[in-house]
Amino acid sequence: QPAKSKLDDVLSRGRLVLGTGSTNAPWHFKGADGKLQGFDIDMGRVIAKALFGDPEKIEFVTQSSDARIPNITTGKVDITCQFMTVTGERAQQVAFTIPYYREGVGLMLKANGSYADYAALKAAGSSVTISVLQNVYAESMVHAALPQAKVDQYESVDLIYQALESGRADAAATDQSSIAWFMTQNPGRYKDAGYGWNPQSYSCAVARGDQDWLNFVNTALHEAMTGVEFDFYAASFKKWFGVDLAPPQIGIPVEFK
Amino acid sequence: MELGPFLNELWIVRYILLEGLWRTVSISLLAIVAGSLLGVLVGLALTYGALPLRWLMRGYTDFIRGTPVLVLVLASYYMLSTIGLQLNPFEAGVLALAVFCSSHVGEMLRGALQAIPRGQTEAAKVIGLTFHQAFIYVLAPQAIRHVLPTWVNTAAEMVKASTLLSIIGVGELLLTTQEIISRTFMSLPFYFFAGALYFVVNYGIERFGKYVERRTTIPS
Amino acid sequence: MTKLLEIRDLHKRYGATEVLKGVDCDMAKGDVVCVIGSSGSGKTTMLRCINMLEEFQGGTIRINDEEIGYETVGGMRRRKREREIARQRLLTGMAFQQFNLFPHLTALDNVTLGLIKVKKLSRAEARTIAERWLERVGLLARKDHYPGQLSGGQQQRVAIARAIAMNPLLMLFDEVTSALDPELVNEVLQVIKDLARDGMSMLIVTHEMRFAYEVANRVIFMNQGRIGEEGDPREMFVTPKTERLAEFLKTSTFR
Amino acid sequence: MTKLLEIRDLHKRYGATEVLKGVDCDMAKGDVVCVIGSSGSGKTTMLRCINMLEEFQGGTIRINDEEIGYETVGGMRRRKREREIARQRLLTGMAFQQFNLFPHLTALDNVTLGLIKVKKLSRAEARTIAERWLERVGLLARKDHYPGQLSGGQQQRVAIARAIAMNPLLMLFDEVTSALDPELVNEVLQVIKDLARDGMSMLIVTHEMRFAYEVANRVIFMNQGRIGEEGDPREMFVTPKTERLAEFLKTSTFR
Amino acid sequence: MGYTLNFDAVWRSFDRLLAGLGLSLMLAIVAIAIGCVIGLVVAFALRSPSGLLRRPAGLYVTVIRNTPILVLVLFTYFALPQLGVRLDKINSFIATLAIYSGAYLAEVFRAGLIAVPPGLREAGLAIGLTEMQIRTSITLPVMLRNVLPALSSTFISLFKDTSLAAAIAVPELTFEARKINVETFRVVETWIVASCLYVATCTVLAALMRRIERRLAILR
Ligand SMILES: Nc1ncnc2c1ncn2[C@@H]1O[C@H](COP(=O)(O)OP(=O)(O)OP(=O)(O)O)[C@@H](O)[C@H]1O
Ligand SMILES: Nc1ncnc2c1ncn2[C@@H]1O[C@H](COP(=O)(O)OP(=O)(O)OP(=O)(O)O)[C@@H](O)[C@H]1O
Ligand SMILES: [Mg+2]
Ligand SMILES: [Mg+2]
Repeated sequence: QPAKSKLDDVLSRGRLVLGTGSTNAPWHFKGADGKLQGFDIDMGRVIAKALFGDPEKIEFVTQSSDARIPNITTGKVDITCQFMTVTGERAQQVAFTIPYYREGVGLMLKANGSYADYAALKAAGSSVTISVLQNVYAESMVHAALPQAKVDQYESVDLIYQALESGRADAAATDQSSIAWFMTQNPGRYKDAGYGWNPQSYSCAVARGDQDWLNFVNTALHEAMTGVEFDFYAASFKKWFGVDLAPPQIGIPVEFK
Repeated sequence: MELGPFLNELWIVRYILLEGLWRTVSISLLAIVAGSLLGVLVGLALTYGALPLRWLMRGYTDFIRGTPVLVLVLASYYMLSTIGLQLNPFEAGVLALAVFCSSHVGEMLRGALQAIPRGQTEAAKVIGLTFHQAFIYVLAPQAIRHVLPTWVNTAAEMVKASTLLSIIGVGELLLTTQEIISRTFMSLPFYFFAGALYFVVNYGIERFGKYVERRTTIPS
Repeated sequence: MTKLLEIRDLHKRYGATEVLKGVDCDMAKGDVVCVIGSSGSGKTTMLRCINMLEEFQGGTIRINDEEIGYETVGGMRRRKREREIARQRLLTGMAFQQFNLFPHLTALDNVTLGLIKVKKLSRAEARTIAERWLERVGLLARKDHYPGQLSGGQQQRVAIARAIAMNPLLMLFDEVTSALDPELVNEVLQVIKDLARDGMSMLIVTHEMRFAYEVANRVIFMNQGRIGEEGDPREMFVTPKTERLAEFLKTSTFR
Repeated sequence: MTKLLEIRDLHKRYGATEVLKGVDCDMAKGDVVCVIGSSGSGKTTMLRCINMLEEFQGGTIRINDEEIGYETVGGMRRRKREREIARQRLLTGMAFQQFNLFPHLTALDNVTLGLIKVKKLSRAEARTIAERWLERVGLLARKDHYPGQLSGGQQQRVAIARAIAMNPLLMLFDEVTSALDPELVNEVLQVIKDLARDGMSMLIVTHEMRFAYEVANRVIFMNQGRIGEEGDPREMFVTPKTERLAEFLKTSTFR
Repeated sequence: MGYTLNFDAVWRSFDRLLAGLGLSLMLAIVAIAIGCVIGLVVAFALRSPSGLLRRPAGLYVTVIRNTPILVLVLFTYFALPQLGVRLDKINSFIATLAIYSGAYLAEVFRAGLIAVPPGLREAGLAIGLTEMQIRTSITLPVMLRNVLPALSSTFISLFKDTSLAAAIAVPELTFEARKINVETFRVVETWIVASCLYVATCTVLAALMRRIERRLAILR
């Protein structure tokens, strides 16, 4: 008899245990009411709706970014949706779903700061300091765009911005989506340097070795991006990234393109 | 740093912050109480245990005290689950802090017990008290007075260490603050406000310790 | 007449050094025996063996014909169980050089602790007994003082009351005045003299020659772990038989 | 002949309680004066005033005709400057009941510290002097021991050597034997006797009546902050003039 | 639960962990050294009869000890520049930790000072030493021997506090460990290795202190 799938567990439990963070807008953060919201959260809702027909049947497990993979491998969560960049190394430890967002890195400057744009930053060479989220590859990532810049790595997104604000850094480098969100929250104070690089895909992740469960989640996400739940996906996209998505082409499956 | 928007936000999140504060206080209290009780056993074993037990406990305290609390927290959350003990983050975190606390209390108690003149134990024996009675009525009351000042330090350290539970997602004061910051991006004012709340908690512990100390000084 | 205390061939070693090298000693009920001797001769050690505060390697100690601390089972000498030893310790009471009062308890509570926890008396009974003894040592008025609030002499008197309140058959005193300021010595010695008058059996290690002379009906002179000489103080102090005692008495006359 | 020490109408209060109520005392060079009296009568306090370890509120103390501790400027009595007082303290040497040796220094270093830091001698000179004095008190062989490794009597002898090595005009001893085990008392008293024989001027608070009798050429009996009686010990101890002294001597004979 | 340890990713970055440890040690040594000086001065001030010295010293200790060090770190790094004091991140952290350890050490030293018998000062006066000479030649050395055992655990705590430097992007051991975590997610493995480094360092530190303790012990 085949091993029981996580899918059966979740269904019989009646709610989805979703691992995510609580400190990174617009992906996952708490509103003024203390409730979790953001694009990652909406992806969880998509899956819950596919499971139970009710997007609210989710138990959130908030976790720091260090805890994303351990919580999956030790079975503390059914799935993690937490702006997780897909890499080969990570894929050896967990199974990634299909991507639900494609991201690039951007640079944010102070609106009235001494550097006008990317070209000015690049020209200033080693006299600029860039604040960035902690990461082994953060340095090479920044140097790909600004070969001589100094790099300061911080633990959380708010500290990157704080470094820029207090003059500890001349520009903040992070996901374009985060920059966009931050600028809409603080209109007029910051500007985008107008350069993006370092593409990456964001996926949810589940434990390895449970093809059934992975298939299910993939299906749910796929249909949100191309099928019956597209409206929900598009509304969420608009809400968190401020972009209107064109509806998927009728008649021809996307895979056909 | 404009004060107006900050106060406005502060008002909006007042209950959320209070909840974080409460969680911090309850984590710390539970860890201190459980850790102290466990620590008494550790201290007894360290002082009076048979040699193998004493070595074991020496290893335990040295290892636990040298390990970053963060690691204890992670170990108690993840490692215990691999051996089948499923604790939720709150329980796992409190357990880790209590274990940490116990190693400190154990050491302190050993120092205090060893500082009591041997004559006290002998005088207790001479009037026929058993070891158990001598400990409760003669040694412990004297050791407590000795331990109190350092115990207060440890209690304050537990409050400090409770922040590390945010790693495994326990919404204590620091994580709550960070969540608010990630929405409002008002890093410094909220960090300082949290700092002030921590100060109040620690200061309360300090005053409480001083109070108990005063109440229990041996008149002379 | 059965003996109150009977020590036979007592041997005690610390590691390799032998501190008691075969001590014999007998006491009858009502005896007041003073033990004198130079520092390190083993006086304290002997007292501590009687009270089982030290283990000893050879010989026997009997109180009222009951063997203290050890028993012989199947030819093997072995230590009695802790509970049994705790009971036997109550046959004797002990007062120390350093008083060893419990600093966190009042004078009264120092005395009642053993009565309540060991003798299982009610709080009221214990209190009555304790107050009687504190009165005897002249400290009833200070019963609610903590040791730190009492002078050395007063502390020592409380310590004696604490020991005697347990109603021992034999009181052991180990240089109870030598940590005291000279003025306070007399008040403690007076208490002991009064007890002697009441017929309490006592074994007293002391450096106060004049006191030993006055109170003891027998004196034991310890010398290098053995009993060097013993007898009536009136004879011993005047015409010592051994060279060692004569010498010891000479250096002691300063005080 | 100029006086070595001259105390006139010394008054000392702690808060509201007057501890010294007008003490007068004279000493010539070479005098050995013993101060006796019951506990709390002010003996220690007097010594500490002479060494300016306590402030005092009235009267004058002069050593070699130099006023100690205070000066009168424009009719106002005021304390001298710290540096001046430190210099004056060198006129006297003091040995304490509790020895107060510096626990982190060897016997030798205890003695040389003052010689090097205060007298500004070279290390070699200081060493020579210190070794001479340690030899005098019979401790040259122990010069590299730490206080914790010495017996009480040995510690006290080092403390005396430390004080005398500073070459004071007058040595003050405050019950230097009363924290010692009885056996060790003699070795310290012997050192003091030797110093007396050498003509050292000394003011000695003691409870050892026999010692006072033997060594002092004058005895002062302190009573409740005043001098109750003074004179030659041979007369005073045999035929006390005051009731109080007679009583005090009676209680002291026990030892 | 099928979690297999795999240390490859950690070994690949092991040199970074070592470099982080080196930096941690540097931060700790410099900061604690400065902290010792601050602590000494403050401890003597706390024992001073003059309220003018005692009260500010007491305030300093109370405020610093009860405020979470994270807040102090963020304050010196982010807020002080806005008041015109600008230190680079390493210096800013060293300054914070020094001030923080100063407050802790002041309390440790104060306890040590209390345990110096007052008779020693009087003996010093009696042989003509000045107050300052007594302080340096007698009180200080005796006090240091008193506090050595407590000092060892304070040093260990302070060493572990260097991990807070991660918050302001100082690449010390914790910083490097978390960086490796975020990329490779070998969290358990990374923390095992990192905490071994911490424990090893603390053990060496403790052994070193015990050695000094033995060397300096006032022989008895
Ligand atoms: N715990 C111990 N370990 C090793 N030797 C000890 C111990 N206790 C006592 N001794 C030694 O045993 C001998 C006898 O000591 P004891 O205390 O019985 O002498 P004492 O006659 O009471 O002397 P004192 O008059 O100084 O009190 C001494 O030489 C002492 O050094
Ligand atoms: N620091 C102090 N504050 C208040 N009173 C004090 C202080 N020091 C001493 N006294 C009081 O001063 C009086 C004289 O004390 P002093 O020590 O000079 O007596 P003494 O004759 O040396 O006694 P003893 O023989 O016990 O040493 C005592 O009543 C004592 O209680
Ligand atoms: Mg003895
Ligand atoms: Mg005195």
